[in-house]
Amino acid sequence: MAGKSGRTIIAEEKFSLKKLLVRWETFLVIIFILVNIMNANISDKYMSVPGLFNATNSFLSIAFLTLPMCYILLIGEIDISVGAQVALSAVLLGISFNAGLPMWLAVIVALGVGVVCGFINGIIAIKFTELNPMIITLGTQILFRGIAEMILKDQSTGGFTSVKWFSNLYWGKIGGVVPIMFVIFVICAVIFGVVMHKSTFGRRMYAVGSNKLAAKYSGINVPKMRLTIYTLTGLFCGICAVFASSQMGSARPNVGSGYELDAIGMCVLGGVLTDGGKGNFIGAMISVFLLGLLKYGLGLVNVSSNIMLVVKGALLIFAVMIPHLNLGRFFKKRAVKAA
Amino acid sequence: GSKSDSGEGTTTAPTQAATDNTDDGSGDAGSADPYATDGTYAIIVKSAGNPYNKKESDGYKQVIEAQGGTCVIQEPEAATAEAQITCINNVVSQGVDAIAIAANDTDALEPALKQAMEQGIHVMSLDSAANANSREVFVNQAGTTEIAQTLMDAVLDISGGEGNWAILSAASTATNQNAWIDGMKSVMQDSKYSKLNLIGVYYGDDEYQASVDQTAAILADDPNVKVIVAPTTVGIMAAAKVLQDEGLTGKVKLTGLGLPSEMADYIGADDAHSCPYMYLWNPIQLGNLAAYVSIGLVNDVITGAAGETFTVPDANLGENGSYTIKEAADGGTEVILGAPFAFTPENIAEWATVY
Amino acid sequence: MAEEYILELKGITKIFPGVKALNGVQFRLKKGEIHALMGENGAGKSTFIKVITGVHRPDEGEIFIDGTKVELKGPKDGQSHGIAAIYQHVTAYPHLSVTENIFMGHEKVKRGFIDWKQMHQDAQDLLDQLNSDFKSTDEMGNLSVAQQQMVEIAKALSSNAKIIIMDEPTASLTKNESENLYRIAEKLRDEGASIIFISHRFEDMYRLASRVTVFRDAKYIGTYDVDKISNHDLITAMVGREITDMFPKPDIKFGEEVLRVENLNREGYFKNVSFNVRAGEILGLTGLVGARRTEVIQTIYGVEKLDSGKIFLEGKEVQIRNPQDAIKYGIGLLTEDRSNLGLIQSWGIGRNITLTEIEKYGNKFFTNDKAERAAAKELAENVDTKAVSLFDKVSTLSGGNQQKIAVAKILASDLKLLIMDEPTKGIDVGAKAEIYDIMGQLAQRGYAIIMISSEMPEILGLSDRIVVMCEGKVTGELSRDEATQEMILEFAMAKSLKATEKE
Amino acid sequence: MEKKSLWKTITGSREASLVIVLVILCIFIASRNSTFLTLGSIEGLFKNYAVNFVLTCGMMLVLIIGGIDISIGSTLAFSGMTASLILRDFPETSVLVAFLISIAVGCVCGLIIGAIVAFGKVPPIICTLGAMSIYRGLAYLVAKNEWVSASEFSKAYKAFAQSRYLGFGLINNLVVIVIILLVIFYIVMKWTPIGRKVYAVGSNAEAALVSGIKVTKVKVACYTILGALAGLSGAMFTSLYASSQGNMGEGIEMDVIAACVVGGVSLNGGRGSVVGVFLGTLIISIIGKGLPMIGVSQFWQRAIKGLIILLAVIINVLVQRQMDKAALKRREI
Ligand SMILES: Nc1ncnc2c1ncn2[C@@H]1O[C@H](COP(=O)(O)OP(=O)(O)OP(=O)(O)O)[C@@H](O)[C@H]1O
Ligand SMILES: Nc1ncnc2c1ncn2[C@@H]1O[C@H](COP(=O)(O)OP(=O)(O)OP(=O)(O)O)[C@@H](O)[C@H]1O
Ligand SMILES: [Mg+2]
Ligand SMILES: [Mg+2]
Repeated sequence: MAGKSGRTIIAEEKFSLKKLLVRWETFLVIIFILVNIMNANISDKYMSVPGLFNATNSFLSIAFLTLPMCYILLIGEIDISVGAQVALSAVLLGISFNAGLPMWLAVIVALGVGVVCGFINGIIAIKFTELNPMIITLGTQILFRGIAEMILKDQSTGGFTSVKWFSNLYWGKIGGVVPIMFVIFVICAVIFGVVMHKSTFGRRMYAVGSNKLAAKYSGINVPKMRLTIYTLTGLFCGICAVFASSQMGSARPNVGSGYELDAIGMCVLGGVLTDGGKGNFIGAMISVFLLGLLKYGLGLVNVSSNIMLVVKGALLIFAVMIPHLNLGRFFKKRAVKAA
Repeated sequence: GSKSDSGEGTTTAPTQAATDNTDDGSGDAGSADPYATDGTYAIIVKSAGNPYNKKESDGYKQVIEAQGGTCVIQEPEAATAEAQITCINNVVSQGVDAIAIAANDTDALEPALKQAMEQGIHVMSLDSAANANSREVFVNQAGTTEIAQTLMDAVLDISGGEGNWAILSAASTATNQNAWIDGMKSVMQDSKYSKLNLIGVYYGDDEYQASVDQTAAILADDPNVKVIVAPTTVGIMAAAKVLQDEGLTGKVKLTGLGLPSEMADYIGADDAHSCPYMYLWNPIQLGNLAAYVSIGLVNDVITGAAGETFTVPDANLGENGSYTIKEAADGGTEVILGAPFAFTPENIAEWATVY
Repeated sequence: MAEEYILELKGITKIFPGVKALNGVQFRLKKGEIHALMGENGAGKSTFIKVITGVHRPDEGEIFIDGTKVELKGPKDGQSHGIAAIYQHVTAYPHLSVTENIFMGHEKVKRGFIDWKQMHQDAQDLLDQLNSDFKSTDEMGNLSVAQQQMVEIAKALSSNAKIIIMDEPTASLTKNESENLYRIAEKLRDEGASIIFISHRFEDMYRLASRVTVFRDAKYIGTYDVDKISNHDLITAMVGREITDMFPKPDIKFGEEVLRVENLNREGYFKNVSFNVRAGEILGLTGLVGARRTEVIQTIYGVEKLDSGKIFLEGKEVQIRNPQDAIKYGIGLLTEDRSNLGLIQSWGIGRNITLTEIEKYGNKFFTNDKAERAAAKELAENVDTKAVSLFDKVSTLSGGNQQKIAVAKILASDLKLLIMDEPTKGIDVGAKAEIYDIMGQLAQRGYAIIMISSEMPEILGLSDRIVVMCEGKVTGELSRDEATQEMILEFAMAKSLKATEKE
Repeated sequence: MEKKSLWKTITGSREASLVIVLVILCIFIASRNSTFLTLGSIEGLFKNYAVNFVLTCGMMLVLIIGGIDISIGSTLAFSGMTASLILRDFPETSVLVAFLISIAVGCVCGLIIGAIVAFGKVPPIICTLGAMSIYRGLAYLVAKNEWVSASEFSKAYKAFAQSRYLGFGLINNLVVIVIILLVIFYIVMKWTPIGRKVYAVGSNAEAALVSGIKVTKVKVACYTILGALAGLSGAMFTSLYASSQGNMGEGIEMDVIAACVVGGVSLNGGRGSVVGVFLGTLIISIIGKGLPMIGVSQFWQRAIKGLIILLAVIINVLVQRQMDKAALKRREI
């Protein structure tokens, strides 16, 4: 059964420089370069390899949350309970450690707690599809942090520094320069990026994010995917909790407050928008480093964090507004008119 | 949560000259005193937008600059340990000589501060201590026992020797609140206080609205409560407001630790005011002393070990500027600024304009 | 001289980014006439309508109402000139009541406050005029598509417009309801309104219109008197080529039974539904709107849960819990609502076609773009889409071409049974013929096909066997030879008839 | 139209089920603490949560049009701080003027958000996430990191939140503001074409566009109104607490959104009622005020609140499903 008209269809994507140039990621790279040039100019201490690696430590532990958050946003949902999941995981890591468990087991407990929290979010989300994920995770956000508070009250649980390898997770550096956490992050990021862009799972995530119903009718198991992603998010909250605990050598119920907005902000600045089906993993990763290094550079010259708040907010809004001004479309329309 | 903070710490009697003393300090700067310096000193406060902390950093900066050094002020964007660690990283990268920090969390800064110390940076804390492992010395506003004793005596005095009383705390992440409360409980063992009955400790989380709710809960739990002690600036403010609004100023009295500017309206001896007197210390002087201690550590005037004595070139501090470093309860060492200062109906108007 | 034309448009051009939707078209509407507007999918009809109502502003061209040149800056301007429209894609407020849907924008206000009582009453009166079976206080979202279409009509009536535009109002109506609509349209015309009527159904045009204007490829082709132009010429004008045989069903030997369902039940939807279909057979499933045909096949496809009943595939009983299961068993579904359920509008056609079967081209974990594109290219060429490249977004295609892509998409899977729900809904005559052609070829290749349709000619012309449903029950089954329009209608309206149990 | 039976009305309306939750909550708390249901205590509750009531009204608007605004806490702080600074520097400023200044600042904040969302096509959650940090930063910056403390406010301003002159000596001023707002919102949303336009935009923006509703205008208006209400809250907040701090109102957005959701406003737009929102806020406030009164440990309160929010929304879904099912059962086949 062949087409009657014998028309053929172009199957190759035309390379278009213009298209590449109007991509959001291109803008991000440009901003990234500009920020680095600016930073290098305002502080002569900025351009030092150990210094920069050091700086990555400040933001990479939160950045672990951006990895699954990209997926969550990609399928058109949102999880604002991640900070609370980090808190609960960290608190239970501390509790188990101080109850005499070996640290490796306590780490597994933390990861397990994260997975359970994520799973709870996921289960509620798929069993009650009527509910907007925002309200589910708003509820669990309060609940998870509340449980952490119930367990630890206003106390902290600490003493993690006594376990050297655990301290090294955050503080250790390979060859004295490259932080261990940086290496782990890069490995995780590569895996997440490949899955998002090269795997069947990734393609299906884009489908679910673009149109949940059409995806369902196309034989995609949407509930399973959502459950998987929420649970994965929980796991990475556990991972983030492990690094945060290593960073601080102790844990408290207020750990990770506000992480959710930081993580969402980084994804969104990277072009993984909240309406689903859009964005690119590279963009999110560029924005992680863009924001982190911007903050580091301004911190080096002791700019008040109030000004940083304003800059960060403005950057976020402009970042999302620029693609909407849609230069590509503007060119196209002119071309048609001319024709 | 909005940690508006500062009910932590203790100290000194601000003399009338408190506002001028920094000028005196700078006057001394020229001579070749052991506190002259050309180094860079960083102070990390609890968070941006906290005027109490700002007074501390102002005091710190005045002295550092007067002594010839460079002062770096870092204000974390939130009152969390994470944000402070970022600040620590920043100042370490800048290659400062010393860090003074008002810790948002006792233990959580240990790894970061230890790393700074390993790089040869002198680390001390002020206002709210980082744990013993992560500092060379702590500049304490007031000793825990002094505060506990002072507050207990205030309860005894205000209640007339007997009756029910309650504590409105902050549930702050800084441990000093609980240290004071424990201290008060042990002071209470004395038979002198036997007719006082503590009905409970309430936690307002250093949030205004929560503190208001907690105050209401105190009043609901025990309508006969006589005295509320709030060793937190937010808590005392909220409690004062509730008592005022409920028209209970004659019936329930209030004391604790509070900012004079916030509490000026509520302090008075009559039944129209709920708070007969309260205590605090002078944050500017705390910053001043912290700066001298920082310079002292860098210039090797002191090492931070217990038993050391030193004299700062500012007669308004301590007894003619002389201090002794003592063992602190947490196993580290500390310098105590002085005893808590009482704000009374007589002096409050004057202090309300200072901080 | 009183103006003969109440509405006149000249040289209208409208450009969307990348598409010239209208290219210098003209149009004249007489007072008190019903004027049909016809043309292939994507010819620009709906865009043209939106220009008339002021939703779109034309890039070039002039609009005259009653001989005076007007400029419509927005829908409000259109309304104030007495223009009302029933848009092609139902523009409902699902959370609001029917009353509000009807009166939104021109509420009945008394002393600044809405007069709810009066408004509900007026809305109910309008609904009664239309013989509708729901209440003005019902929530719009709970109504079926056809019922919502009724509300749209009531909305247009409520504004007492002198120019009423109906963009494919009959697309989701059955014969009966269409008949109802014809009467309303005629009544309005007799009361002095002028009506523009867009439809792909020739019967609509013959029944109603006195003149017809044809667009093709965004251009004006001509205006004809309906009784002076032959069907054949009209089709040629629309399509630009000749269409010979609409229903080219080749003779096919039926194979084994592919699907048999027995006593399917879903509470509140349908009861004891049984039928079967064999390889190479096209089973027509018809009935009036609300007959719950869509629900039955959605249940078979695993979208909804079955309360009781059995499904046999090639003689073996199977459990289908979700669409994955259905696809695994070789069942494909072409949905009724292709723009929301069938395709991902923001994607290119290539990725849409391969979505269901990505694993087939790569492996369980990784995609293989090259293999995917090759497969998508072949499938897209097979259905003869007008798209130029696999990277053309679905949203830029006309309805007919979208439907072809949807067909290509289900053909990507290894199927035995195709379920096609209203496969030609809203599709122009040219594309229809092509879809019929594709269906015939598929049957010949041994697929079993279930076709749901409300269009009598299609059911009669294509089906080998016809199952008729009425309000959730199977009321009759007819072979191709015995079926007549009357018999089908009788079964379809067998409201009080007891369901005839089928083996 | 047949009259619905009482039972049907109760089970069929979200508001009725909220009332039941409310009654149970009140009885439970009152049985353990008799002072809870006294007039004074009730007025105190409304007074202390007046800000939440005001904000939920505005948030409801924004949620109905399918948007969201998480920057209200920051707007509250920025506008409240601006008004406080003016009161500090010009002590003779009247209460009304201070309130108007605060409202005006909030209005501008909201207008900017509305414009960015409507014209810049920035998703609201992102826009307000950005605005949240910008306005918070500005609140600190205008105050140069200072607080405005009780002694720096005028007597009249501090007294405003404690007096009853707007309520003819019977009702606290702040409570009067809340009551007036609720009544206005109730009437506008239910009985005027303007209110219905908001629902129309939220229900189907495209349909609203073709029926001639200026969708962007409605959107901008809703955000502006929320901004203005956040400004009003800023003044109420500073007057009530007689203190103005850069971090005030932090996190209030979550409480406000939670109250709206418990009150039945759909985060997907198109649905929500003033009565529901009122009840939702009341429930959240009672959890905040009531739990400490019955001696629930401070450290348990957050978890309980989270649990109640989750249960409220889940139970609502279950009830809805049950109703749908019952309707299907009745349907004849
Ligand atoms: N908002 C829009 N943006 C971009 N392109 C559009 C838009 N609306 C319509 N088009 C394009 O304009 C062309 C004409 O579309 P239109 O909907 O007017 O066709 P039609 O004749 O109504 O077709 P159908 O019979 O399928 O309803 C199509 O190619 C369509 O894709
Ligand atoms: N009496 C009714 N009351 C409420 N809802 C109904 C009623 N009848 C049908 N519906 C709803 O309408 C839809 C079924 O109507 P619809 O017209 O789509 O049936 P169908 O058989 O799928 O139609 P078609 O014959 O066009 O395929 C379902 O969503 C159903 O819930
Ligand atoms: Mg059309
Ligand atoms: Mg159907």
